[in-house]
Amino acid sequence: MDHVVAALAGLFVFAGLYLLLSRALIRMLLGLTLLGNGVNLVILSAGRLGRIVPPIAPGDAKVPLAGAANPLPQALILTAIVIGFAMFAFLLVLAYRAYQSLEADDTDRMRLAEPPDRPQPPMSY
Amino acid sequence: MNTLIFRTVAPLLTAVMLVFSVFVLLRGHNEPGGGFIGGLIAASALAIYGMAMGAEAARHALRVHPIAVAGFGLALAGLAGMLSLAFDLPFMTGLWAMFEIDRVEVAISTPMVFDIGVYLVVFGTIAAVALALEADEGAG
Amino acid sequence: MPGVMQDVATHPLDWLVILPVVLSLIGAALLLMLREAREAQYWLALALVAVVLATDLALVLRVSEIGPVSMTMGRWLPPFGISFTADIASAVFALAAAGVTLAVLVYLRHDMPDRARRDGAYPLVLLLLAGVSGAFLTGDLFNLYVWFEVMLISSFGLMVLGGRSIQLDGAVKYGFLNFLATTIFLLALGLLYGTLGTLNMADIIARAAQAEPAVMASIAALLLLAFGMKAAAFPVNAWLPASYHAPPAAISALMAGLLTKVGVYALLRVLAMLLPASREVLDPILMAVAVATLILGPLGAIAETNLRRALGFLVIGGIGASLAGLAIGDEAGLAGAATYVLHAMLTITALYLLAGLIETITGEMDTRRMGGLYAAASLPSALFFVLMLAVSGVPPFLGFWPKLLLVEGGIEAWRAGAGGWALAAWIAVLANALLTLIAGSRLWAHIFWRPGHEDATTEAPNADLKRLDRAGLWLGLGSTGVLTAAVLLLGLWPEPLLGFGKAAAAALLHPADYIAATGLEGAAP
Amino acid sequence: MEARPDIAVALVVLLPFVAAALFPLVHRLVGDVAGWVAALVPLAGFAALWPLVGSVSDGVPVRVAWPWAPSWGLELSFLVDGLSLTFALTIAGVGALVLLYSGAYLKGHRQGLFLGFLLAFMGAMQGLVLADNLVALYLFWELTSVASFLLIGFDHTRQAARRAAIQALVVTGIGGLCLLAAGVTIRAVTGSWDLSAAGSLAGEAYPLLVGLVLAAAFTKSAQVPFHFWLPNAMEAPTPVSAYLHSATMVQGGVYLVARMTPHLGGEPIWNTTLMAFGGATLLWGAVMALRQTDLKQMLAQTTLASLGLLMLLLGAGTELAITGAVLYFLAHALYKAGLFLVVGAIDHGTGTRDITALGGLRDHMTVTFIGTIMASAAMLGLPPLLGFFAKEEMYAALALGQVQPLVALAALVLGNALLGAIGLAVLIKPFMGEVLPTPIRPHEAPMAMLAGPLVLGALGIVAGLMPAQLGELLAAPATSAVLGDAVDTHLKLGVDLMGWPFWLSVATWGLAAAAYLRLDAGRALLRRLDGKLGWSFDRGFDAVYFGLVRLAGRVTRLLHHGRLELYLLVVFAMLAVAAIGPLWAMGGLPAWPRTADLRFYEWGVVALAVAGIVTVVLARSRLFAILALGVQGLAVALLYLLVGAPDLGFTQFMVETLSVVILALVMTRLDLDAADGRPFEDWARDGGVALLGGIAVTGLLWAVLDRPLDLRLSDFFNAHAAPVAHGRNVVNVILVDFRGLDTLGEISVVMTAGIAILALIRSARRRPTVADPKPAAQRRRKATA
Repeated sequence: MDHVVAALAGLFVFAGLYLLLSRALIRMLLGLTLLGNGVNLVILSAGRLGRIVPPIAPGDAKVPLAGAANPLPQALILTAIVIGFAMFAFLLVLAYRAYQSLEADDTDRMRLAEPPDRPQPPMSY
Repeated sequence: MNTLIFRTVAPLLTAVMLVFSVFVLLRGHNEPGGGFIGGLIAASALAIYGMAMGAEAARHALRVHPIAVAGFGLALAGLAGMLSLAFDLPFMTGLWAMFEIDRVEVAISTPMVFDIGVYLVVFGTIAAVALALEADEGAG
Repeated sequence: MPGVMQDVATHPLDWLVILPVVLSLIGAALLLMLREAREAQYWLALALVAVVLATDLALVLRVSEIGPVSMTMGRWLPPFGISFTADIASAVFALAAAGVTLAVLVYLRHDMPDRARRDGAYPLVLLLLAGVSGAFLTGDLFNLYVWFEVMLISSFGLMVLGGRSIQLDGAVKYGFLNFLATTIFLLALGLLYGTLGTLNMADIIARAAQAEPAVMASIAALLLLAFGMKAAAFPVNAWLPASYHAPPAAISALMAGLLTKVGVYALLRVLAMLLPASREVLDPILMAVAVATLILGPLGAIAETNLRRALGFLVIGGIGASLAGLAIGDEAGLAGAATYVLHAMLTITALYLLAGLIETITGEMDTRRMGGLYAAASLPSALFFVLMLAVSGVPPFLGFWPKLLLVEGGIEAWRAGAGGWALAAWIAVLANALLTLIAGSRLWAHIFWRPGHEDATTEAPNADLKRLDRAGLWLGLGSTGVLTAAVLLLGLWPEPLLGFGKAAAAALLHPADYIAATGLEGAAP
Repeated sequence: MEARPDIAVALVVLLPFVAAALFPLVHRLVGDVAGWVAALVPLAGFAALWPLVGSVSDGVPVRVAWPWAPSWGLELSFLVDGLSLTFALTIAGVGALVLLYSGAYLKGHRQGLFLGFLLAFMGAMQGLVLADNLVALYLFWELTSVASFLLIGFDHTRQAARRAAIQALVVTGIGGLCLLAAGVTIRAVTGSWDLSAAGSLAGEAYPLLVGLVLAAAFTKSAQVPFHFWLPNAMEAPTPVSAYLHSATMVQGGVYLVARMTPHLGGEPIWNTTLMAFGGATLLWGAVMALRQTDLKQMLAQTTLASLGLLMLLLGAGTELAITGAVLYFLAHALYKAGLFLVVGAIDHGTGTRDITALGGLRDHMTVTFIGTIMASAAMLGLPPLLGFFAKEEMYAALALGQVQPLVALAALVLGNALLGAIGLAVLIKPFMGEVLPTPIRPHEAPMAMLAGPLVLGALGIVAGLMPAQLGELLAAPATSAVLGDAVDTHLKLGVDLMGWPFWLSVATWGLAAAAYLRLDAGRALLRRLDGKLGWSFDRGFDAVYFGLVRLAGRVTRLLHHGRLELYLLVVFAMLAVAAIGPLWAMGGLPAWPRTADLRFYEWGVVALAVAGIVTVVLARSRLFAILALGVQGLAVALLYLLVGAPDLGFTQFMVETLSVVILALVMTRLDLDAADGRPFEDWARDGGVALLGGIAVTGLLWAVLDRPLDLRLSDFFNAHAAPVAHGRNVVNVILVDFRGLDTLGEISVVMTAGIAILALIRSARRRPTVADPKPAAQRRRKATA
């Protein structure tokens, strides 16, 4: 199962990268989400997968049941999901603002900071 | 969205969601849940209120700016960790105090306070952003 | 509880390792609660950063007295809890970061658009400081990722303060590329955990040596990519010149002074100390990257006519120098890298602040339309001249000593039979110095010596210059001047700098003390 | 008075810097007499050094050291031996006169700055010649370049001055870096930063060291082909030319060669290179001097020649040659500085420096004329001036030898003759003959400006009259220092009329007179040649410099084009290479996994995820893409539930829902192009790189999965979450307790993101302003409303 999820993670990464290269900010954001999911799945499967049983000590037991899933990757992914979401939200609003200001969602047309007609360096002392 | 039904139901829905969010927060230590999800639910509640009554009304209902709530949450979480300084313990050492109220054991602990801080930060931040977006919508 | 928690009481001074972070975070939170009282916000922020600075100073003193200081959070035994472990490199970098932040805060007082102040400039500055301090001080790799993100998101906030269109474009490039860098870091972390089963740095040192070398090398390469992006190493440095000139000058100064340096620090920490075997595998790549970065950085500075963009390329050149030190990898090389980071923090911040003043005086960002500052503004001229020399590595300024160490490391590695790469390293360091000098002297000639605009036909003095107001003189020039004075004094009396470099390099090469301080010596093989 | 070398060295090296830093202030206080005040500084240095002469001439060098960077084995050490003392006294002595001169030459508010720069230069130069420590040597070496940069560019409003300054900085900067490399190499070989501890370096890295040291010396001392910066440096005010660009700074290279001779000398490669470059420079400078009509340019070219001459003598390397070099250095410093000062006085008094526009000044500028006579006589090497003895010595040194010295001797005679011709020209053309009209009515310069040439000229005569004493006090100790071997002086007052060095001198004078008489014809010829050539080293510098600038522009434009998708493409390519490259290169690629033991509902979830991904990528409409995003998010959440991660599942579900809602909200506000408009080749390229990235990540992950994982951390968490940390949900306990600090950072990120987003939204609300036109989206919406 680990290997299948690993392959799925690769698929996520592929799709994420592909969309990130699409030049359209909204598509890039979709790509970012996919890439984030892919990376989370990488962490999950790198921590080896369990099945169904969560790492929660049931009712009166002191420890989780045998065969419970590995809790550490879950905690790491939780942190990563939240952080990723915060970043996603920021970049989304940024894209929105950029669209408003620059009238472009195509990164090819957003060239204010590095305008295409940059001057040649002056040939003088 | 500002239908009469929605305006009537929204405060109720908000109240229910807020209570549920606190429940999710508190049970987090033993069952799935916790500060983050709780905060998200609470923020959604306020966002729904804002949609129904207007962002200004929602902010008014909260009295303080939501981002200040987030700040308070972060300060709370940080200070909960600092408490252990007084006991010659490292940062964020869990300190537990057990009480028995009505034969139910109630635990007050710094991890819990910390989780409340998480709840407040998530609530405050998401609510602030949501209200700002709603206000922006209204203004735009 | 034995085997679970530490039984010894925590020394109060151990708290020094975590306080810079916690104080900054809580401080930012307080500032946010005070959001309407902007004047109080400023003074509180200033006081907080001063306290953080004092804490860092105490930490440096403590580390130089007893060696690495460590604290594992929650009283859990390492590696189960998160450790903060500061060796001399961490402590000194954290100190420099706080010092730079303080200088920038003073500068901000006079030069900050009012709306940026309303949008939370001060809390963001504190959060940035928290992220940077956390990154320097943490002893846990996943925790490092978290502080990277804190740093990143606060720099996003700072980047868009004021919201001019050019900032938005810069922020889009900055945002996507940097967030990708941390995502790659996260990816590498997942794989690292999946291989070693641990995240604690001291623990990694012992376990990485026994892991499958090929897998470790690939993971190290991913980390190199992620940190290389953060550090702005060629060829993944495009975000830096695309964005650093967009926000207000003081913000550029803060970011230029801190962010890329954290990337270099992470590279030093992870590749030199945690994964030395993998670093050796990656050495040729590292060296090629370093040489390319060393050369291409100052070339960009020569080509640019936007002053702050040109400075951005100088930042990149400096990154190349640090990478060269890492690639050389012996004591002198690592000491060169560590001292270079310190030098760049001070010098680059001062240069950006000065660029802000120059923009105020000339009302221009384009060097072709500046001119005449030498006659009109003698103090900024003097500061720029010193900083230009310092960044080119001309003695007796701070930048010289790292360069000396790097050349020394390169020549020694070359003599020891490290082959052509070490030769390339020190030649590239020298070529970088020359190109930087050319870039610097061009800027000097165009901005200061030339009486007027690029196309002006007369030698009449530039009539468009404005005078600095009192605040600009005292706060702006003052903060820049203090940083420049540090650049000069540390250059004249290099013992503290070189002593630090030697100690930092030794700590990276021989991590026994670090492991012991974390409390894991028993876990080592 | 007891000689305290440490105080003396501190005074000589440090005092000028302190004075320089304070001088703009001092200048404001003392006003017109600033030059006199400034001259006190080198005088103090001279006085402090003088008591050391005795001990040094007895063959006992004085070493002074202060701790500098003990942890790196670095001392700030100085060595006063015959060589450094000779240079230091010259620098202080000439310096005093030049400073005095500058006080009168340059009036106005910039004088304070100018004198300050000169003082700083003097400190640097003293440090350079006195330093024993290699780092200090490099430090002062660079400082002289920096001071020279500021002084050449002193008239910074003229592009020519800026150009000359940058040119000098770049050329000498290259040499400086070579010196640094040489210093570090020496330290690596010998283990010490101190030159006096080096001994012979003829061993490992010898050719490299020779190359580096000579590159440094040749750029500083303007040897062909690095010579072109020196004539251009005449853009500087005349006192600078007199001091830096003839008497002292450019002698830094000569000093370096002399200083390194004990360590590197004696090998044929060293001697031959020095003699070849020196001879070439001697002849080049002497010939080019004939071409000039500007007095300052003439002198600058003769300085080149003299520098070449000194290099040649040092290359010859015999005792006589080196004594000749020491004497010539002294003589040259005295007469060349004097000549420059005279030219400054002429310029000051007449308003021109063109030799063809001047004549008959002897009556109007009599004192200047006297100064010129003394300097020119020294340049011609007439007895009993110091210049004569220097010439005799060098002829004697090369007289008896094989082919190589004979060629050198011929070059010497010819060079000296041409220099003599220039000496005659400078003396005769402006002062004799008809009085020509000049921009200013000719008048004598003030006393402060005349003191320099007179004193320097007189010193040349005095030194010439006391050669034995000079030899004993300075020349022999200096020679000893260069040879690393004690020598005695053999100098005495007198002319050996039978010795054939004397007859070579006579020949030199004859040739000089002949060359002087044919000066105009020679100049015309040279100019014609130059016009035919159409190329010069100077223009070559421009070509290289601007070529570099152009290259920089092209490279930077190429790499920093401003197109985000290409930046990303590079990153992703690197990602793929990094993830799989080392694995592949080191033979660690994973085996193909054998089984995939998934249950049917697990396959279902995977299929759902794949379907979501494919739809997101292929969707033609944005809304559809966003819905598909929700589908894949849901699939991932389900997957989390299936593998026992309910917290993850819930959070993922909440977050994905929120993302989709916000995305949809934003979408409704924007009208965007629906389709992915990439042309096929971009599509294929992007797809290829992305595919590689995906495969690489999976491959590396599989390789990781091939080995067992140590679950120590999780076992600990599972075992102690409930009993010790009082929580049964291990994941939550990790988040708030075991790894609570991560969560603290995480909520900081969330809060910060909130601040940043609020800032963005607010900045939108403040618009539209005049500068930012209303966005199209809003305009359109208004139109439809």
